[in-house]
Amino acid sequence: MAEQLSPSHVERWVHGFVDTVEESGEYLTDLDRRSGDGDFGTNMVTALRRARRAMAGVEATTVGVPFQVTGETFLAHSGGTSGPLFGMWFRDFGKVGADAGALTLAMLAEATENGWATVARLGSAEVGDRTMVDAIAPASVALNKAVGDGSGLVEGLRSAAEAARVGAEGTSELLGRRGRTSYVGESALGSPDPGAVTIALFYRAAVESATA
Amino acid sequence: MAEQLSPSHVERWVHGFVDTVEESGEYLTDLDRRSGDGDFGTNMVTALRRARRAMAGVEATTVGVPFQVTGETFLAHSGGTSGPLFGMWFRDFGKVGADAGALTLAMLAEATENGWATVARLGSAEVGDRTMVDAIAPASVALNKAVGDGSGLVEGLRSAAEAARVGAEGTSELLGRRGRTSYVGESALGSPDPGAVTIALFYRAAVESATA
Amino acid sequence: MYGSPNTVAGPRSVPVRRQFINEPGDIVSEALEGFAAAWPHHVRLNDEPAYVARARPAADKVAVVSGGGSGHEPLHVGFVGTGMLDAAVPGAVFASPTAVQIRDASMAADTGRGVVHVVKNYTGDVLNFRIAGELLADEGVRSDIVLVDDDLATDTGDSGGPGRRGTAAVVAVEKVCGAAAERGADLEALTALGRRVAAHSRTLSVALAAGAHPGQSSPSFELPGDEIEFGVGIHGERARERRAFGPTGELVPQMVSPLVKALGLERGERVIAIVNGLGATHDLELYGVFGEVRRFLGGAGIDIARTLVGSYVTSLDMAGCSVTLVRADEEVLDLWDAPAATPALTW
Amino acid sequence: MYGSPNTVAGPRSVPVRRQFINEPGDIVSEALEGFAAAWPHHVRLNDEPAYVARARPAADKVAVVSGGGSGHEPLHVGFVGTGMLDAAVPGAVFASPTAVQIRDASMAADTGRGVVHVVKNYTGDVLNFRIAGELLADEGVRSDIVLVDDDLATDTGDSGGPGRRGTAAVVAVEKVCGAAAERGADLEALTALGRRVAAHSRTLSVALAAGAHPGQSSPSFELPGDEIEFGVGIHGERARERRAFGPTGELVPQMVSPLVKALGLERGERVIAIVNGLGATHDLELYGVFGEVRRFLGGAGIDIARTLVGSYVTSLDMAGCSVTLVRADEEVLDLWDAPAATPALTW
Ligand SMILES: Nc1ncnc2c1ncn2[C@@H]1O[C@H](COP(=O)(O)OP(=O)(O)O)[C@@H](O)[C@H]1O
Ligand SMILES: Nc1ncnc2c1ncn2[C@@H]1O[C@H](COP(=O)(O)OP(=O)(O)O)[C@@H](O)[C@H]1O
Ligand SMILES: [Mg+2]
Ligand SMILES: [Mg+2]
Ligand SMILES: [Mg+2]
Ligand SMILES: [Mg+2]
Repeated sequence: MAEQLSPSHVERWVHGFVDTVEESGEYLTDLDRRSGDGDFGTNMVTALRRARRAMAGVEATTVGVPFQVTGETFLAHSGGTSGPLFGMWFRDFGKVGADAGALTLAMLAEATENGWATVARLGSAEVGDRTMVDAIAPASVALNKAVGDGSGLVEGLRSAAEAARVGAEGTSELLGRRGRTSYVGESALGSPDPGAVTIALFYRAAVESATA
Repeated sequence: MAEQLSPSHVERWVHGFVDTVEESGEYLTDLDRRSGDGDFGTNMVTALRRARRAMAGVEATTVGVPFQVTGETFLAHSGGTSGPLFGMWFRDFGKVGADAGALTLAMLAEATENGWATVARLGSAEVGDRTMVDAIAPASVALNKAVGDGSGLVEGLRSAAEAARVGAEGTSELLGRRGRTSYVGESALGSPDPGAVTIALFYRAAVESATA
Repeated sequence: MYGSPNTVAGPRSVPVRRQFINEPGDIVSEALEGFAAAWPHHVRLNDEPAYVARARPAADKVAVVSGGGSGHEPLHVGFVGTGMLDAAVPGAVFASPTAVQIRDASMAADTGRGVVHVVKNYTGDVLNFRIAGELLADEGVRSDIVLVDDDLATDTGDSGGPGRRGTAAVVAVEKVCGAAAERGADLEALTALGRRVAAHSRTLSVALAAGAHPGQSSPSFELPGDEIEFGVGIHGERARERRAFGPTGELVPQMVSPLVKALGLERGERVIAIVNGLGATHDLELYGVFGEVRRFLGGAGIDIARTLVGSYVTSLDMAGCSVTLVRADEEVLDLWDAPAATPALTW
Repeated sequence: MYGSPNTVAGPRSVPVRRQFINEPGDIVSEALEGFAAAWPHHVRLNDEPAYVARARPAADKVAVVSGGGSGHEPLHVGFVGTGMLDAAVPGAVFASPTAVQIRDASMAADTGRGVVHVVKNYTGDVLNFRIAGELLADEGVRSDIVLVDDDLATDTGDSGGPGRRGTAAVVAVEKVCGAAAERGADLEALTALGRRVAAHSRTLSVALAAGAHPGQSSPSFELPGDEIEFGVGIHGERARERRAFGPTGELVPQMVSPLVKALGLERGERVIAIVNGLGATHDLELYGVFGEVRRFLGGAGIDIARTLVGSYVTSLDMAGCSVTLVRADEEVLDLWDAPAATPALTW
């Protein structure tokens, strides 16, 4: 159980995330069909596969690199609304790790907080709008608390993953106010927001990479 | 019975021609339906009515004027193939009478011969092609013969009218080689060419104007 | 009414076609009025008879005048201006202008050095322009005709027939003659030049869907989904031949290969390539078509020296396109490159 | 297959729509390749990521860059050249370009004096251009956005919503900003100018028939013969409202009158009027529409100082048109008149 994430940890994390989104692709698309236009899973899988190929060609000299490559891939190739937002999300993780040989819990908390600010700023999304922010925000709160409490890396990541999962599930009861789901209204109720679910998968992959 | 056609004779001739084409409009259109696109009578009537209005506004100072006005009207307003050809036809009559106070049989023979040459040149139509030329040519031959024989005006015009009528009737047995009727082939056989019929009406109106 | 079961013609019923018009009979005159108002620095409209002339008439040059039926816009009125036409004479939709229109437009454009008439090869146009020439001669105005007959689909080899139709190559003839006239060429030289360009031009056109005549609620013909009309003209009519629909990469070689053969183009020769939309075909498609033209000619070693892609010679709102090749020598290219300033073509 | 009775959908079955394409997914990249090859003296194409830039980059001026989904051609790529855009960034059909495309195009166009992004107001475009602005800031390149939101049909007054869509007024913004940039205006001045033009522009668009997405065999919606879609955008979608079809003389006042009201135009004021075809509408019709626009504005005492009529901002092969009014002062008119040399607009 690592107290810091090395470049290879981070690579495992990102690859694990790609795997889990690939497995959930159809489920995520189905969620987007209920609340949007039904392309989310396909878009995500396409972008992440491309990111995996791009990472293979680049040496992870710092812990920022896998995130930077993934972020750039999303920004360069992904259409839709979530693509560029995920691009900027990964970019914020890449920035925090840009010159570092390892990621600490504090750095993860910082990246999450920056990413939240970025997504909220670009998407004009607040907590409760039924977007990925509804998973990001609780994860950020949990990470900051863990840092304040002096928790260990894995413990902190676990709390973030759990908070994101709960936040994502909670979107089932929210009316959409940003993105396409805002046109769908009540008919999206009962299924969670695919972007939020994906954020939860991201932190679950982090826990798995740190504990494997 | 005139030996020369005065300006008022000529006006009566042209107006008589307009009247008779108006009466035959539907018949002529029907002929064009059998051998072309079925607009001949309508086009002719429209142009000639307009010519009649135009003549009303112009003083017939020479025997050329009514023909000039009619020719210009056809050239200015009439679409289709026959419109411009009739325009040039009338123009040739107008030219012969341009500076004259009266039309002699010799002048009429000259106008007809010029008109034949013009229509043949512009339409590349020879005798036997199933066009107005098949009425013009025999009329021209008859007029030249009458001039050579020293016939009187009315006698000469009668021979031209008769020759044109026979020529027009003969087109019933001709296969079209110029204009739209060339696309129709055998199915036009049995009805005469509307343009040729109209030329015959033109000379009949001449006879009537000279004998009225 | 469309959609009501008892009047439906069966499975081939089609949606109603509508246009922005008032009275169908007024479409040309209303459009001309709007056109002239939209381009006051390029053109002026003469009302009776109708023709479009340069806003500032040229001085001391041979006039270049064209015309024909309407429904092909921007042709011809869109090419009136510096470096191209001195006047354009529009007829009704798909019908020739009259000889008097042509005569008056030509007399207005004549500076004393004569008039070149650029005429697409259709019976009515040829007749009325020839008559106009005779009327002009009577007025002491010299004129001559450059006949444009580029449509390979109507090349029957039959010398007695009407000959090949005139289509998109007319733009090249107008551009080249217009430029040469601007440089001072005389009537004989211009006529010879125009005829040379026309003789070295061939076009093939295909339709994916018919257009509809103004005021008519259904297209002028219907095509099954797996066929195209191969070798259409620019008057909404069908072609003599139907072929299988397919990807652009399969259709374009069927168009370009016969052009190359007909012009006898050999490796290393240069052409102007015109990819022209027939009315309702999108620029994205036309540029895709041009891509395939390049691929084919590249393979044949023929050099595309100049290119024009766009909807310049239309057939109302027909969906389709034409490809024109014009064999190009130095002189032609130089004239093609000369400046032009017209509503539809400026460089 | 179309026409075979057992698969026909009933009386509303429509004829198959086809385009000149190879693979639907390749249409944009193939068209871009053809486009760049057709206009080598105006533009060059960057491949990865895809953007179109001037063939001869400008030196020492603020760069004007625009972009958006494809399917609106000639917008935006057709406006790259002297006096208008320095670069245009095309997305897939009706989809935003990516932030990296925009960033790279902007960095290529930047001369050190910053970049103005002219952005039509659509969620995806706004998001990607905003992100591109942040990426550029990290690279030390200054940029700012001029948002074009002229579509009156989406003016709900709802401040929390996405706001009015951006449509044909973008041509005016690109023309005016392009000219001002050419004259040396700085980033702040250009942004203010562009925003002023956008704020004083309103558009209404109507459709007579839907277009079809590349590779799709039926139009995206169907209209009965007696109705039109009133207030469409440029993405093939229906409008919120249907109205009765009628002669142009009845339809056009319904479009122009709300524009005059929305802009608060008063007697004696001057406008630039843009009559824009949505793809499959013929020039004859557009000029007829412009005639009615003139009649209406003439009656209201509003002076049409400048005009643009043609298919500049299309919605694939939709049959329809838009009318845009731009309030014009001396400065705007002067910049509108300034020379431009691009594939689609040159004067
Ligand atoms: N304005 C926004 N701010 C933040 N997240 C958003 C916003 N709009 C959409 N999202 C997220 O994006 C997801 C949808 O992504 P995607 O399917 O790519 O979008 P679309 O197909 O609507 O362009 C949603 O589940 C939501 O989490
Ligand atoms: N090339 C031609 N030369 C002489 N006359 C012709 C020629 N073509 C057609 N005509 C005459 O014109 C008549 C048809 O005229 P019209 O209906 O106006 O023509 P269209 O409708 O085919 O344009 C024919 O009856 C024939 O007499
Ligand atoms: Mg989606
Ligand atoms: Mg989507
Ligand atoms: Mg007829
Ligand atoms: Mg006819």
